[in-house]
Amino acid sequence: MWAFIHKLGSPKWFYGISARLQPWFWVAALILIVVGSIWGLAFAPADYQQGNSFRIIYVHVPAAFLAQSIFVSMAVSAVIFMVWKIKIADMAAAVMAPLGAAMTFVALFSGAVWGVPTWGTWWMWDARLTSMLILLFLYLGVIALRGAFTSRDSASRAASVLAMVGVINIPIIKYSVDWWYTLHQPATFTITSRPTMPMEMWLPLLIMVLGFYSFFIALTLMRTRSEILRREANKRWVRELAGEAN
Amino acid sequence: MTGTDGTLTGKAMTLTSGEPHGGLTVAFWATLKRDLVLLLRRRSEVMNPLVFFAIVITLFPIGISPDPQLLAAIAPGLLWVAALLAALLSLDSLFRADYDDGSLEQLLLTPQPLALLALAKVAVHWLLTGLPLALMAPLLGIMLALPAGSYAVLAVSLALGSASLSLIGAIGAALTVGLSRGGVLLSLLVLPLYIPVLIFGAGAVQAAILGDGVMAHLAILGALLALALILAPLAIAASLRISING
Amino acid sequence: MPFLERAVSLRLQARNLACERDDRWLFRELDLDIRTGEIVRVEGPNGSGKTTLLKILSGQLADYEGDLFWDDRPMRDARESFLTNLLYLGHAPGVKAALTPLENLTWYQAIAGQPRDEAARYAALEDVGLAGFEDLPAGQLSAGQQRRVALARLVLTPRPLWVLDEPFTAIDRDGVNALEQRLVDHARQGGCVLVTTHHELTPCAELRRIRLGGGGLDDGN
Amino acid sequence: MAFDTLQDFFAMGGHAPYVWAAWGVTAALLLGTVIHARAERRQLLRQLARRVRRESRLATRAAGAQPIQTSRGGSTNDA
Repeated sequence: MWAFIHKLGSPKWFYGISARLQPWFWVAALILIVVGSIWGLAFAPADYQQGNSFRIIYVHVPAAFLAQSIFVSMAVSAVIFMVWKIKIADMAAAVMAPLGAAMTFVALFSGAVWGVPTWGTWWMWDARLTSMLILLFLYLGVIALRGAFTSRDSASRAASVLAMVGVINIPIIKYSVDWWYTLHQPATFTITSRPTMPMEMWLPLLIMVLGFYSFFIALTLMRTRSEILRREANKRWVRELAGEAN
Repeated sequence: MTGTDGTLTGKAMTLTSGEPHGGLTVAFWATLKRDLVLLLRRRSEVMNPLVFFAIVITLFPIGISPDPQLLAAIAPGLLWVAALLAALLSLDSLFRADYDDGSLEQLLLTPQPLALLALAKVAVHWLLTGLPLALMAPLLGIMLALPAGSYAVLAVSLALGSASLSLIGAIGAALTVGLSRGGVLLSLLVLPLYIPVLIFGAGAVQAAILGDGVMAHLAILGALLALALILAPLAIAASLRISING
Repeated sequence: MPFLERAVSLRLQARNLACERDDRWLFRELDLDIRTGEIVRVEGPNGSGKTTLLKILSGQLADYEGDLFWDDRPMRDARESFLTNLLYLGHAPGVKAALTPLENLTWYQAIAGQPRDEAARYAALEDVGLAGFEDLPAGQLSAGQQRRVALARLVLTPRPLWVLDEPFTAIDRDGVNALEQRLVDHARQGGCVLVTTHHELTPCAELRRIRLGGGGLDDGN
Repeated sequence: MAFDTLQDFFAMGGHAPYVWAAWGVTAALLLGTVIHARAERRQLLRQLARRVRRESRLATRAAGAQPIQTSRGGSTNDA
């Protein structure tokens, strides 16, 4: 088992193996997202209360799930990097952050837009949206911190520590915001409490979530390979790669 | 000596005297372009004041209450104070980088008037901090349930006001550039001088909400800017000469 | 050269210059008379005020006693002509790490009122041995190479009076020889060099020494 | 099919701006990240190739022109 971890850690080996894995995830992501979208947009029944604006759930929920899990996987990679000194883990963490921020923004924007018909304003300090907004700031913090150092090694270590600290705070923030929200409970309908959905509503949602996750894996594999090119530029095997590439 | 353009080979040393024609405008634009390139190469640093502005605005509803009526009442003041603090944040680095690598010394030793070269640096600071803050403010105004009709005035007053803030703040930055822990001292020096700009800036937005005339406030903001444009560069030049000696 | 030119001898004078730094005299009653064709080396142990003297002479430092004259006119009146003819290289090379050597020199060309001449920039960098590194961010260059970018200004913006503060720091052996030769050539062609360095300059006709050791000129204590 | 005509589909029962805004931003960001990733990869490969070419050019020039040189470039400046 131990040898396997260190083998996985060697950039050259990872560069090769990821090239083979990547296409599968791209294909899976494409199929799942296309099928899920068509099903969710055109075939799934509209919500009896919210009408068709309910269809935003098919992007909002997958993006929200992904936003949270990317931060967790970033923190896990940070732990692997700090404990076992596996550089690939740090490269993956560095590459995940921007996608996590993008997904958080998508969840934020779609959540706010979804609330417009019910609340009449573009923004509502709803518990889940506020937590999502704070998660976005956590992401921007990690990205800014990683960009602030000149020496790459201290940048990686600093960003890893912040990712670990951040992931511990996510549940804390979530519960405190929920408590804050119930304290100032305005008497309006919140989209957090949803009645149990019939099967033909949540099946496309499941497909979309799976699609988003395979998209995440595929993109992370691809960008990690680029990060390897950026960081291992002076290694011989990368030079040969570049030599034969053009 | 491979003389590149004649003066050094053979001929007795020529004494150039008098102001090289067109030197000032060329020097001004070159300094402005150089600083623009420098700041845009560290794009993440340009983002920091904007994210700070967004986070500070998020804190108030959480700290006070998400009730739109209450937020709408205090929105103009909140937006202006938060923008003002965000602009202050990035002032410290205005001259510090040049001080550390020796180019500030060279700026002082040019025959060109230092005040106008310093103005070029302040202009870049306004372009990459004040203006983006002004453009982002309406977006955050939505989150504070700012009443309609005051968004344009908010942006215009902030754009106009932040120019004076940059000029006045640059005087403080020039005074504290030699000190190692100048950051906090800078805000102590400069915040009192910001108060007039804050009064008329926030006043303009308040007037727009109440429907009264906005031109009076904006005119005074313009006058403050004109005053700052004339006097601040001279004060900046004097302060730089003082603090260069550490 | 677009400027008004008149060939005349340079003269930088200082009469009983004195400077006090945290209540001890760095130097007192210091008289200087630096003319065309001279290389004046300011010597002295660390902390003897060498850099302070250069800062005073280049007009950066105001709190000193005594008078300065440029071209036989008091410095206050001749300040602009003095700055037009001065090229000052300080302790820090003045090279922005985020900019490439070319971009750094573009800025220096502009503030020196020089025409925007790309070829001159490449030639200057080639001249100081930075061929091939022109478009690399200066932050990725070694300290010696960054110092060479500053030294490229000696070629790029020709000025009669050079005031150089420890120009040899971090420069390799070849660079030192070349720079020494350049100083001598500059003096021979009617220029004038005021330099502080711990590097032992090879003696030549143009070389003159000023010793600072606290307590004024050449008393050596 | 939850909608009778394509036209209804786009109208989304009156919620068209919200649904399409949300889905549009999602699609834009997903595609945006992919395009950025591909561009980043292409740019890195090009940069790498340029570096390899520059190093080989400097190495040959250094070896050919001035024998006493270090391999990292930096020719003597016989000003």
